Amino acid sequence: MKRYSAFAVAREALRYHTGWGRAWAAPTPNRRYDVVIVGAGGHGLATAYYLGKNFGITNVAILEKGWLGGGNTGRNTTIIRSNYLQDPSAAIYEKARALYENMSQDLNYNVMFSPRGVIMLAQTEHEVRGYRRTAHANALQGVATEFISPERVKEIVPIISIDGPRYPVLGGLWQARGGTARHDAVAWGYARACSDMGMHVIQQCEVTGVRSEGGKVTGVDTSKGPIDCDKLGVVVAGHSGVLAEMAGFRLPIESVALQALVSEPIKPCMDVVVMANTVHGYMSQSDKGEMVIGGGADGYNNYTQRGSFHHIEETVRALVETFPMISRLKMLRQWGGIVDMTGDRSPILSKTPLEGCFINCGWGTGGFKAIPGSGWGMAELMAKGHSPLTEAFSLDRFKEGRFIDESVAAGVAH
Amino acid sequence: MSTRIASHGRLIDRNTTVSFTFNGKSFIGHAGDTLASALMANDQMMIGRSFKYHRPRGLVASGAEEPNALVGLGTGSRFEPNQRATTTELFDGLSARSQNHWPSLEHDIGAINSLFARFLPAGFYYKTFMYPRSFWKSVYEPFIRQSAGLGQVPTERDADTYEHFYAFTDVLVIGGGVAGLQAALTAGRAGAKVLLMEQSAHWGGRAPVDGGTIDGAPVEEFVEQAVSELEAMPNVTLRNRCMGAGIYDHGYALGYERLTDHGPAQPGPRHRLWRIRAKQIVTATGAIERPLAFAGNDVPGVMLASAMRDYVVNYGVTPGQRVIVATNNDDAYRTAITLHEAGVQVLRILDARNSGGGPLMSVARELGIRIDCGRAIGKVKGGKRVTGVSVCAQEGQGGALEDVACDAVAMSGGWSPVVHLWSHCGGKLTWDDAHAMFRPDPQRPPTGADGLGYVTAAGAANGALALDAVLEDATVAASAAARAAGFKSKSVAPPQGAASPEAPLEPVWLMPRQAETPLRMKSWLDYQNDVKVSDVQLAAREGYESVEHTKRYTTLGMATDQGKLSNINGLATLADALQAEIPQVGTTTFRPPYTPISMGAIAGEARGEVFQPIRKTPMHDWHEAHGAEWEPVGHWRRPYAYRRPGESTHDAVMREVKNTREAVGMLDASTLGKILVKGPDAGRFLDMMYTNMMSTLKPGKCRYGLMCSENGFLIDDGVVARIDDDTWLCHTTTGGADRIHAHMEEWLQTEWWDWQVYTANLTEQYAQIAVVGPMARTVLETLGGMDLSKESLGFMEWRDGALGGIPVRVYRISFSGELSYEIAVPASLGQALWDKIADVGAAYRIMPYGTECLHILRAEKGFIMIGDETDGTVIPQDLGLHWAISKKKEDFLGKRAQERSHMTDPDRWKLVGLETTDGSTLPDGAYAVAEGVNPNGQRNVQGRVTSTYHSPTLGRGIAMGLVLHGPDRMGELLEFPGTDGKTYTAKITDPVFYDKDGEKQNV
Amino acid sequence: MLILRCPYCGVDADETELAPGGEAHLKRFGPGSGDDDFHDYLFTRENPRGVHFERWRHAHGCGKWFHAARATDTLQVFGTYPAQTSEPPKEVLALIRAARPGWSWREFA
Amino acid sequence: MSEPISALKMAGFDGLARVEDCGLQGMITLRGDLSARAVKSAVTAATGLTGPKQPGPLQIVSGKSGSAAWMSPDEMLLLCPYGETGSVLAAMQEKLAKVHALAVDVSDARVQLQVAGPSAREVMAKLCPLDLSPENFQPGTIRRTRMAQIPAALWMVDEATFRVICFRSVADYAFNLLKTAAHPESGVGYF
Repeated sequence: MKRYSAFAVAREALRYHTGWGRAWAAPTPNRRYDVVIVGAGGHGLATAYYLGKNFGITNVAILEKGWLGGGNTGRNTTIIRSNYLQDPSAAIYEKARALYENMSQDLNYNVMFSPRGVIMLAQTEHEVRGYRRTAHANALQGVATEFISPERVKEIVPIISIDGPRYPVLGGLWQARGGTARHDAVAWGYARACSDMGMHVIQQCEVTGVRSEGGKVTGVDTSKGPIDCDKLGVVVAGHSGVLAEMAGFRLPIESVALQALVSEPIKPCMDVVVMANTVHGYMSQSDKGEMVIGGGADGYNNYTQRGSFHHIEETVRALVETFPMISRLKMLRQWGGIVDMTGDRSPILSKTPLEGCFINCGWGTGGFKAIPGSGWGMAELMAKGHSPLTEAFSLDRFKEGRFIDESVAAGVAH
Repeated sequence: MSTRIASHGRLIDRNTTVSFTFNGKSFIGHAGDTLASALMANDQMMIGRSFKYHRPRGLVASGAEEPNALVGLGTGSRFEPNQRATTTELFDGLSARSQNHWPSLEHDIGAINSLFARFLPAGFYYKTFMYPRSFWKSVYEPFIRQSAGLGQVPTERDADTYEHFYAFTDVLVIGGGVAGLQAALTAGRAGAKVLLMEQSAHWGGRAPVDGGTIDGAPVEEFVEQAVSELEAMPNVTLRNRCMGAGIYDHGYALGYERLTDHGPAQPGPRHRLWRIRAKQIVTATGAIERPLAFAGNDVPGVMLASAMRDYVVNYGVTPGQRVIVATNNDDAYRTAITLHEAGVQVLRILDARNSGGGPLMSVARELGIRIDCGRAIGKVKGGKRVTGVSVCAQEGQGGALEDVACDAVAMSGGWSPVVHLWSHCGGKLTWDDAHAMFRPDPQRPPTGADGLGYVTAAGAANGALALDAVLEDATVAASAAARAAGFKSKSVAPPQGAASPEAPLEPVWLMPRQAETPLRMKSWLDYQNDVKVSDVQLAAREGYESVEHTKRYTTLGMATDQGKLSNINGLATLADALQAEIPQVGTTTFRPPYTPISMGAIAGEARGEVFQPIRKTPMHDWHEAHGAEWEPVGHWRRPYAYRRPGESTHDAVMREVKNTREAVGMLDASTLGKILVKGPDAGRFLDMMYTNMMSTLKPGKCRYGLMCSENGFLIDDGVVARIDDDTWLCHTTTGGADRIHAHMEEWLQTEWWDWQVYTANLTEQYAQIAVVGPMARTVLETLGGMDLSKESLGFMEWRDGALGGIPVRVYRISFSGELSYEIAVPASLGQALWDKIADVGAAYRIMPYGTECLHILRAEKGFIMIGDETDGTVIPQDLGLHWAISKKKEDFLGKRAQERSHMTDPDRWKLVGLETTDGSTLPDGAYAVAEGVNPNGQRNVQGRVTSTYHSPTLGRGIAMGLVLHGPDRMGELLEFPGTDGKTYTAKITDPVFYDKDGEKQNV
Repeated sequence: MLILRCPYCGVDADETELAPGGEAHLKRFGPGSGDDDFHDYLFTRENPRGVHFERWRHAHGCGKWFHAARATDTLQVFGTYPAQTSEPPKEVLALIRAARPGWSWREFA
Repeated sequence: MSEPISALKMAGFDGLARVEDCGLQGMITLRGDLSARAVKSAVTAATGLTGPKQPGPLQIVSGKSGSAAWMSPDEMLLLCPYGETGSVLAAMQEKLAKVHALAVDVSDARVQLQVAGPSAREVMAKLCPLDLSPENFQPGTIRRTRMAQIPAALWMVDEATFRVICFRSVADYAFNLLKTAAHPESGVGYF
């Protein structure tokens, strides 16, 4: 495969870029693979990539019913951070964040990871205490964060109003190496790298059934025919329940809509990501100049990828109060994605009742930032049967009452 | 040059001149002008720079689809970036600036990108800027961000206000063109309640420009009659300057009304966001002309043919004097004819169709306009302005047949219905081969709560392009909508539209058909984002085959016009590259809003003092007047401390604690939840709600109770008072009142609906005042009216009575360890009682105290605080509250959950007191470290601080925390690394630091 | 932006007047129940891409809890009914079966 | 004896409509089986409304001594002069002695506002997600709903006058909200 570089682009330019080949192959599926991953979103592709890179397992197919990266990978607000309270969360999100640091070079595909820094605003005494606690936890978890003063917040985010009449900014939890990345590029970069390792990324291939024998998975039925495999990884945010049903088990999951919006592009004015959890809004500025805005999820089950407008209203209302200058910007586009919410709002990376079948789901509103860490841990779990990164996120924790609740520090989980 | 002409200009008033500035230069326009037409009248064709290559950009369109003419409008607190000149009505004093260039529009450094365009193809940044790694954040991104963005950043707080309005209607008609008017008439005559919205300031849409007749009369007459008839109908509301912004589920639609944008001096709200519920929606949103893809089609002076016609007919301005028209359909001939009539020279009509057009072509020919069939534009010459074109054969690679000098080019690639609103909520599209366009598929409309369609497209928006077809279609659509909304429309024949018949168009997606690469690299699809035919072809070549991939890889259609001009051309180009049919390639999803709407309008009235409700107690103003520092608790505001002149907040808190312990303090406890629970099954019900036994509580007595969720976690606590045989009053935490009341009602309504229990939330009926401290009884006895002696009102008892002549209920309970009374009084008398207590208390050094003092008092006494010791993961057993968990009860909410393996795990962290060895105060939220690290390399921990304060009473730091096997490790030392670099050492102790035997509260 | 008819006051309530309450018709398991039953009661959800029985509270209204049969893929509402019942009314079930042949849900249909 | 004071201290504002504090109002929440004889006679005792005259769903009816408003299938709100709340409540308790019901004074937990004028419907329709058109909303109807970000109950005493009840703690918010919606230059002209 042609290596990407400024030089290659220049060379190609001379022949009007007619020399570029496909970023990933479009193979017809084999009858059998060692591993089949269902879902070619970021998490599925990353799982496949690290199966190959870390464990030499490359006889792998990644099946996608639509187009790769077409789910939540391409619908989120691209925030990357690891300033989580609970050890298991901090571990997997920090692993992910660290992998993002080198992802462009690792994949030879520029995912534009931009460690511009993430601030979570503390706007009530309760939040101040919650974030101080998180800062203490992070220090012991090897996550570099600090609790900063309102003045420092204003320094870092000049456009913010720290003395709002309703919720003055009392401080913030600052993670200097948090940031954003280009979401589509993450999926495309992984797909290209997987394809390069000889894996099959198969789009427009819907899984219609899961085959098993004696409680062990043997393969899947797809719109492109049956495919056998020894191990099956189900990584289909938004549709996990449907797949689980095919595999014969049920999940502690509900699917709800999460919305986001962007403003028209303006010149750079905010070089960090700001999250205001008390008022349920967060905002960053894309490299194009759009203000990228997200808020809270809807409260009812929904598969339409259309949320309710009053959530947009609440989010915008909050951000106009926090950033008065956006009042005269305009909303360019709003959209929704379907997110899987588990009983404790933390993900599930786990073996399942069906032997050889593994599931990765329930990322709620926090999936994008976890992609590489999730793939790394999931690959280890599938290859070795256990992984310290995923252990705490097992399916049986709900039965034991062993929850991973991130909402305890911040108002919202992600 | 572009200029005002003597004729035409139906929308402008030539007698009224309006002055405005563009980039600081003063210009004159007329009333009725848009900023775009006024600029054109002043020969200001170049209005902006493109996003990526900073290419000169001029007007392409005349309406909401305009991709280029974006300006920064206004100044200071009324500055707004990215305003469309084409939809900005001109007003006196308007000031606009062009965007995305430095130092100036004419001389822009960024334009250098244009020279390197060849090296900056679609997605080049995915392939570059990777090495060395550190450069992305430090060098590459800053560089990219410098060129990023379009409009300037507003710097001041918005001076305008906004509002919402809830409207309910039977039929919502979106679009005030002839289709919309006819639809409104039809539905209105049927008796339906109709709301008709038009985004512009004018009714009639583009039909008056296109000509033709309705029932034998000019279109304009029909428009006037329709509007006056509609205005006369009581069941019809007309709204112009009000755009249908989005359609959502269950008949919800957004209307974006611009009230003062055309005259910012006017008082009142700037925008009004209509939140509409409609039984049926008719989208009469018209159609948008497609550009043609030929080299140099982005040079200022190249415009949509229909737009050029609009400017002449509506505003009496022309973009040039010598015009070339390029088309693949008959409609562009109308432009040629109009220009000719207006005295503008039409040098050529290049009709890509070998056979040319229909009757309109003959008309043009008779006017003496030269028409070349099978011809195309090979290339447009000129940089900041069109200077000429080279003509070539459409079937060819672009070899020039002749060069023609001209100063403007009109192009028409056919029309695309505006299907955005139809599609917002799931309406599907079908490909119409004859007209080469996607139109709504009536078989697959958006469906509502009843599972039936609730949106109908009408007129051009439905693919009916000819005037007669438009009126026919609108009538049918509106009758159907009215019927679906429950109104039988009398079948009246639609008015007869008559316009010149048209020969079929011939799809042209690239001009010339086999244009060579260098030409394709100059053939624009998306003007604002600089996406060219060659970019889409590159995306296809690299495997970005899904239309979504292509769109995201090339950024086609992602600019502020959301691809209104570029989507179909891009799609066709992609289909061609993939050798697939257009419908197979599919379309991208359309997302609201139709055109961008202001954040201010979305936020509505919710700003400043009405941003969010603030809940105030009856004594709020008194606190304010006495130096209260406020702490938001939920939506409540509670005094954190009362600062006196010269005091720091910390000083104030210390003073309040000392004074309360030594003399007496008073606390506004009104925010505590008060829920009345009554009925034969009330006791049984409360036994389920609380972990304790409440049914056995005696009337007149109080008991502290704990509430857990069904998942076992502690969610609330408070004192429960038995009022009488079948009545209890449950106190909750401040944050808990509404939540816990809802929680109770939920269980009563959805699980135990056969139990006889009623609840009432009385939280706000009473102001509650805590009088706390050794002198508390003395103060209240001085106030007089009740015997509050130990004998008549023992600890954990309550009585009704009067104090100082005010009816009260006194609870003798203590959250501080002091002698303490909580006095409930009707809220309207709260301030009165507060004043009386303050007055008589003065002699005994009474002082008000705030929440922080409250916290310290309770911490010294080892009382837990919901939200401090608990965080949603803590069960009562963790806090040593076994005494409050009934062993006798078979069941209570949380009991089963607390039997799960992890909940009974002996290794759960348990509550203890913590004393620093040096008397300092432990950092809030600090963790106690243990040996080693876990498999993920994280330092092992064995406990954490849940509350920590400096205790003025003990003169040292005190804290509570949850610690592994804590209660069995009294006296052991723990290490707490702080984030300040220090490590704190603390001894595990009993959590009760003060008056362990409770003598003080029992006196 | 849903509209649901409150079966108590007959009001077609705007979504913003309502509070969602998750899956309906869950059978409570208390002390003495097995781990699996209790786990399923608290956490396992049907979460269908299709008809969903769910709880709503007319929070900014009469304050009553009611149930709705609503499709999560089209947002079609087949009916709302009071919460004081352990299964959906026959007529609602009939409507669903008619609209979605072969439809199924845990215990009923 | 100290004088009770309303949360808004009789504040008022003139704009599209006149917004004003109605002052203290006696209010009693009654929960019970609204069809039970004892409950009905308690309502009669409070309002003078005989059984058949008592309000059904979404209705508010006035009797000679007070008004009764339907709040939910098992709840009514009774309005009486503030000073008489105690005695009215006592009279009701008597009737309710033998049945399972709850009657309690909530006068001080609420604030009552009036919005009066030809544009009153419009002012309310800016804040409440319900159809306030004359065809759909008339005197005699009461709706509990959402007013911007707070719960509220509203009804009309005549064609041009709304009464709004909301919680006392948010009285300032409610008043400022109505003030904003009644901005003299913000007429809509929809009804």
